[in-house]
Amino acid sequence: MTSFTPTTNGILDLYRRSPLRHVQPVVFALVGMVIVLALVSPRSAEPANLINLVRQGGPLALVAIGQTIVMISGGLDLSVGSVVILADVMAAQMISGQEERVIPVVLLVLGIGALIGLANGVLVVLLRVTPFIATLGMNFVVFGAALLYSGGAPRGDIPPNMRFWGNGFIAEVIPAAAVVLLLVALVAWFLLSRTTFGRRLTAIGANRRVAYLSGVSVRRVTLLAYGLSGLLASAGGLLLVAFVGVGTLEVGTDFLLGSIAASVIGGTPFEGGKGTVGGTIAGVLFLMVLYSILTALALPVSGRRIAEGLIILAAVALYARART
Amino acid sequence: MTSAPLLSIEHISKSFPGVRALADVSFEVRTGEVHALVGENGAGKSTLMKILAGVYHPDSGGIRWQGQPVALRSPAEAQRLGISIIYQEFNLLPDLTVAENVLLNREPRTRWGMIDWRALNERTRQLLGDLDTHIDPRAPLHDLSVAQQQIVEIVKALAFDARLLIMDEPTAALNPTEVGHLYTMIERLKQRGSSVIFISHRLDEVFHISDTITVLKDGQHVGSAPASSLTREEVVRRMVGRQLQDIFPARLPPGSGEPLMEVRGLQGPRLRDIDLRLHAGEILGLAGLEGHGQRELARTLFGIEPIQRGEVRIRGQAIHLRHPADAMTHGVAFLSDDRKVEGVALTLGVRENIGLPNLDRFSRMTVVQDTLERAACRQIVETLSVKTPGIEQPVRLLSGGNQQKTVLSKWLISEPRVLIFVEPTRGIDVGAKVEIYRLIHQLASQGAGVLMVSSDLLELLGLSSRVLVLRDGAITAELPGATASEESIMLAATGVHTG
Amino acid sequence: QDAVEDIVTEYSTDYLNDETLAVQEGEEVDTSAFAKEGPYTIGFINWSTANSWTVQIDEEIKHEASLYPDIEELITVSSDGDVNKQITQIEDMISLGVDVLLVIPVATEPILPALELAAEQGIPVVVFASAPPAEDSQVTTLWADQVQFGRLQGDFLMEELGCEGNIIVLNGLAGIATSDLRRQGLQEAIEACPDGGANVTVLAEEDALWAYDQGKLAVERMLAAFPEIDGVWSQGGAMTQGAIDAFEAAGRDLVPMTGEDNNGFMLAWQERMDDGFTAIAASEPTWQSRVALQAGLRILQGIPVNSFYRLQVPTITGETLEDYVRPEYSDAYWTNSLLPAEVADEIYGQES
Amino acid sequence: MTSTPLSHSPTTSRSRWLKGQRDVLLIWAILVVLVIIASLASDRFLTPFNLERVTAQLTALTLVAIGQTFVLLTAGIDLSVGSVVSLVGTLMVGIITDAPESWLLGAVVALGVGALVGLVNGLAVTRLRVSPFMVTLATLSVVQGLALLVFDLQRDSASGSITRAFGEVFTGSLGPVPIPLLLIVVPLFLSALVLRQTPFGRHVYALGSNENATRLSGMATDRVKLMVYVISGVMAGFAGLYTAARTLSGNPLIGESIAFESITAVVLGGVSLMGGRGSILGTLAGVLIIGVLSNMLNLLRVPSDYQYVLRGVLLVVAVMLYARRGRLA
Ligand SMILES: Nc1ncnc2c1ncn2[C@@H]1O[C@H](COP(=O)(O)OP(=O)(O)OP(=O)(O)O)[C@@H](O)[C@H]1O
Ligand SMILES: Nc1ncnc2c1ncn2[C@@H]1O[C@H](COP(=O)(O)OP(=O)(O)OP(=O)(O)O)[C@@H](O)[C@H]1O
Ligand SMILES: [Mg+2]
Ligand SMILES: [Mg+2]
Repeated sequence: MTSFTPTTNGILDLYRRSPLRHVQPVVFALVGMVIVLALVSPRSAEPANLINLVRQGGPLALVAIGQTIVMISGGLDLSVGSVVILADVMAAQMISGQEERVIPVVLLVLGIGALIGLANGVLVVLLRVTPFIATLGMNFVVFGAALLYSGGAPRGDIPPNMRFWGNGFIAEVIPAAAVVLLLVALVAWFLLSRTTFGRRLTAIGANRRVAYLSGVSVRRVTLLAYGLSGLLASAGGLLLVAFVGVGTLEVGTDFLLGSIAASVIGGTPFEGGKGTVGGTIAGVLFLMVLYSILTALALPVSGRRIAEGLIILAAVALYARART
Repeated sequence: MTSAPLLSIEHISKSFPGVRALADVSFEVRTGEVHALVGENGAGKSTLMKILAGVYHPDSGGIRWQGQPVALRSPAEAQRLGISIIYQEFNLLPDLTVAENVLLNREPRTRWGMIDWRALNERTRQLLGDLDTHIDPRAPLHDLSVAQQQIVEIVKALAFDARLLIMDEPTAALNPTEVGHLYTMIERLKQRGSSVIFISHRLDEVFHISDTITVLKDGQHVGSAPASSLTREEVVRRMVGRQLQDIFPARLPPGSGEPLMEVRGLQGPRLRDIDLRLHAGEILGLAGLEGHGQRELARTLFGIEPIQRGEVRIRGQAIHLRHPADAMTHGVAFLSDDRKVEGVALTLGVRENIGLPNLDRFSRMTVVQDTLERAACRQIVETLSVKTPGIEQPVRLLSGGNQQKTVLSKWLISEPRVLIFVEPTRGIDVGAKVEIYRLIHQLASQGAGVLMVSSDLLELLGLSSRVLVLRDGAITAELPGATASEESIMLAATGVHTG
Repeated sequence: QDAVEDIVTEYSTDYLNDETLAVQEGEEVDTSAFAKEGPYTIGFINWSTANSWTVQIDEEIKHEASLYPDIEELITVSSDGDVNKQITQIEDMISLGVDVLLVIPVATEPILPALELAAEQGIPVVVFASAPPAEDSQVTTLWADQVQFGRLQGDFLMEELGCEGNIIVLNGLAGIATSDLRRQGLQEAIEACPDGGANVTVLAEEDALWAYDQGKLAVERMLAAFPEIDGVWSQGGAMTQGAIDAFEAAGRDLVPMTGEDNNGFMLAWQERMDDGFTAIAASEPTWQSRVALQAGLRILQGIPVNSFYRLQVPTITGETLEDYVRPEYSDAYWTNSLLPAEVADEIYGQES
Repeated sequence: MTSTPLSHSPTTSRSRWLKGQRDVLLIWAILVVLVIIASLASDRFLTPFNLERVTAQLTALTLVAIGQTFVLLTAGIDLSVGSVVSLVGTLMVGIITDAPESWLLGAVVALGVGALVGLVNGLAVTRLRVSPFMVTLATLSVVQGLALLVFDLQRDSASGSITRAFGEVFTGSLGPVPIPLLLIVVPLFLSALVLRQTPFGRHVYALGSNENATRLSGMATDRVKLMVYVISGVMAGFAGLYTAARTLSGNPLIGESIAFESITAVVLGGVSLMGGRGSILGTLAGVLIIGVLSNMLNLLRVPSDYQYVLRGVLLVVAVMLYARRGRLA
């Protein structure tokens, strides 16, 4: 059953009839933000700088894609922040500047991330702990593990061949990190929109019971979703450490809130049942453009926070209208 | 009858993106009459009713209430006028109690502004008692069966002193006894001078209760006439636009030989020692009073409810049923009676819903083959004439009957060997029913076995090769379909002769 | 007091009264009321642990504590930069009945009532690092002046720029005393310019949480928005290193920058010195936790301490860089340290 | 007909009540077990001083969690409460002086600011139809900015701290009863009363249970929604006032962690993020578990890194014990 029809509104109606209605609203928000950026600081909106935003958002985008996958199933992964840190610390310490260790360590760290994700999944699916608590608990455990592993003092650094993927440019213009993101995004997009897994995942979020009664193995799919989120969070951590160059527990980026916000801005509701990789990446870019606008405004911190809130509210309010 | 119109619907039109739901509809409902509204699935009945309830706003046209034009901007405004509605889809709150649901927003209060629980429960008990049901007002709603929820919906609407009571398919989930009580209530309302708009796809009910019948077709008003001046055939012809021949296809004979599915000594939480054999090519009806184990049996055979003892064999092979997927690998399909909760994922599209149980067939190495899926969906949507602007339309935007057709579609194309159908034609119009019966029949004659639970005894009697009757979780009788009758089924179901 | 009975001088070097480290200020406090026999249980509340500086603070105090047979237990907890959590921890430490409480405040004012409660329960408190001293409610405070810290960085930058040009500012976190006070020091430095700083423009200012990733991202955005940046005033942590990398990644010439005695930054600095990169590092010494512990032990022995000690902060310049930077250690090392080599090697030694 | 087909599951009202309370009973049982473990493991745990401190530590969280319960019951979320706590604290520094009337003014401002933020949240959620997560994330930022602004202005004007006498109003005791305990018990009782016994309270559950159905039954759902955000804001304002009194100061970051912690407490207490289920009694247990857990780990002298691990494990184990079947979201 539907809710009330909104009162008719010329422009909105036009929009709803036009082919534009198939474009995700977040894209409009993103375009609007870029226009604002260009007004506030034309330099920042130059193509090279815009492309660079993709690189800046790379680690968060990887994490956010994982978060989206879990959110589509109706869950939540609060452990991503710690997984990023653990991946960062472990990679730096184990690679310790040695080029030839990069590949095995990257694989190992990805595996550990996936295992943490699967553990979340086991708690949620088999032991029926609500995702919020299960992944929050995991967040504490993994952070504690990162502290214990590094003794609080992370060491080691990342050799140039891996740093390239966080900092470098291919053909001098395309950030390597953007290529990583693009590849991961393509795979994730394919997984979500072309495979039976994606279809089942969406169905679980839309109506678990119907999915179950349609023969979907709710447990297996949910487990996999959490596993992927863990995997992608550790991938985000790896991209971050390639960017940072050394092991660090001090990651300033709020990967947890950022990943959820990007997903929500990108059209994944808390209830689950829908969501797209493209939307989430647009959500991440939205945040990156927002930060650029704030930087260009050169406000003091208090003013920055106020402006940040108002811009977010205005942007999401505008496109919430288009969506209803 | 000369009484003045209570309600005049004047030139109402309403469109949704891609769908013209109502086109210039006008008719009147007089004071104290029961006015039936009939039409195919998607004809616009519910849309019109939602306009009367203040949920939707017409694109054009208007409404007069006792001669005065009124604008119904919200459900609250409609309620204030005295319009009360039983929606086709339940609108109940699973986490609240029955009484809280019934008197939502109208809770009796104590002097201190607190809820007067005693009065709340007492009032609800009375209202329930009027329908001769014994649901505990304090029971949480999520504990109730679909039929019980339907009763709660009815009682909720009756709790208003409504001048106009709209009932959008109130009987779809009810058994004959309950329907009888509902008739009594409607009579009482009439006596009080209230009017009733009654929507149903069961024409016998329509003729039994209504004074006037209005037919809608494709959003247009076909006509309104006193019920006494119409015949069944005429109404059907106006609804469907053609003459319907036989509703039921030729009855399939009881099967023999090696059974397709065999159940031995099955014991479950609500089932006692069930033995049954389902043969290829037959339709096996399961009958009994609500709550006596038919639903449970059907669900158990699909792996939803636990099996405590006994065994299930398909084609002679004993199978483990722990999950619906186990049943599905053996070619079992299951259609639940709770469409909204267990049938469709409302936010997903028609294609996504139909595809869900069939993904393995539509995919190669887990990659879904769009063209395969689309083609299959389009075909079944056409066969069942699901009224939708496209196969990507979110199911929640379909009419109730078309949602049901979507659920049927997803199972019918799964090439099932055993179909377990619980209330398969709930809310489906006469025309489409015929088509569905034909399809079920066709599947059975091609070698599938069908197990059907239906509270619509006509349907059960019309289709079944054999009828098994359950009482208290045990099978008490097996009746040949050709000779079974309502009386013989009731006798087996209750153990006593009914008058 | 008889020095022989003082366990601080008996087992360790007395840093507390060392004019090169901690200058006595304030009044002498009579601690006889707190005097008790060992063995002692020391409670230490660190303001965070997910931060290489706080980790080294932990390591320094752990090492110092290990020197005294009279210390039975050193209980360390971290407040994660959360004032509320810190108040809870102070109260829990009181419940636990520690003999002396050492605290690095997340913020001073809000924890004062809790510290007062400690005093009421007869538990002496030593407050150090991160926040300016507040009166009462604690026995002694050790502090490296944070305004001075920022001032020192600011003066360097003003000199490099000749009090003229555009600078960008990287803060820690507004609302945290350390961050706010250092920023205040910069302001003073700017205003100390001959023209009152009229020719210095702060183009943009961001909180980057002392973290590398945030520092680098912030500077990248600033570089995109502002074509002319003449200097970077960074409070330190790993942010300055991020700023250097951001400049290089953008293909922009390095400009004078400020930072802290964090090994990662100092290594980066050293590498680029020959190319004309100039910088300065202030220091918030990690050894102060050892001094704080010594103050605590003195109090427990009834030996008077001063109500306030001003910690001496070295300024690391291009000339003195060599003496501090440790190429053999990881970036997480803080160079103004009193950790003995074998301990530091163990924790910070790089594999290769 | 002899059988009554529609009452085939004749549960008695008592067993039904027990079933309904199962989650709350279990979570309280877990709390009791935790308390027993804590008191066995540390002789400091059950001392009056410690219990009084734990109470004082949990007062602000309880107040915020009460408001958060209302919001979560409607399937919303309020991330802005922490900023409200911070903003109110910084405002109090300028307001609370020795003059008694300043206390009243302080209280009015505190609750007013909370109500205002709640109103903005509520209006944005109902009118702009933006998801509560995004709305309150935005107001979190705005209000945090305001707190920093106020804090900055104060530094320049050196308006001083909050008077001790005011602090004692909240932190002292009334006869033998510590005031923080009253500040926990009274709002708990009132909110439980509202949620259990008033039509408004039931409408909060109705809204979270099925918003569309609630709206179709003619209820002004937007008003209910608006109210829960206002309640949450007011409770946060109250918590800010209490925190200011407890710390005798204002700090622009002091509330930072309380939003997340309150959501944790409420979810731990059995409220579903999808709305409709849970109770104040459960929330209280959630708050207490968080408090006792942290107190216990501190009293057992567990170092920070191990504390993280243990806290995570214990949290999950606690919930595992009462996790119910079939609710994965
Ligand atoms: N035995 C059961 N009876 C009724 N409903 C069930 C049963 N088992 C699961 N469900 C319902 O199905 C949904 C998913 O169930 P569950 O988590 O068990 O996944 P699953 O598909 O059974 O996984 P697996 O393939 O690993 O068995 C839940 O909503 C749950 O209520
Ligand atoms: N909110 C909506 N958005 C888009 N289309 C809608 C919406 N509501 C109804 N429709 C369409 O309008 C048409 C009329 O639907 P309505 O629900 O009124 O049919 P109905 O006569 O009640 O059918 P049924 O017998 O199946 O209940 C259908 O085609 C339906 O898909
Ligand atoms: Mg309908
Ligand atoms: Mg299962």
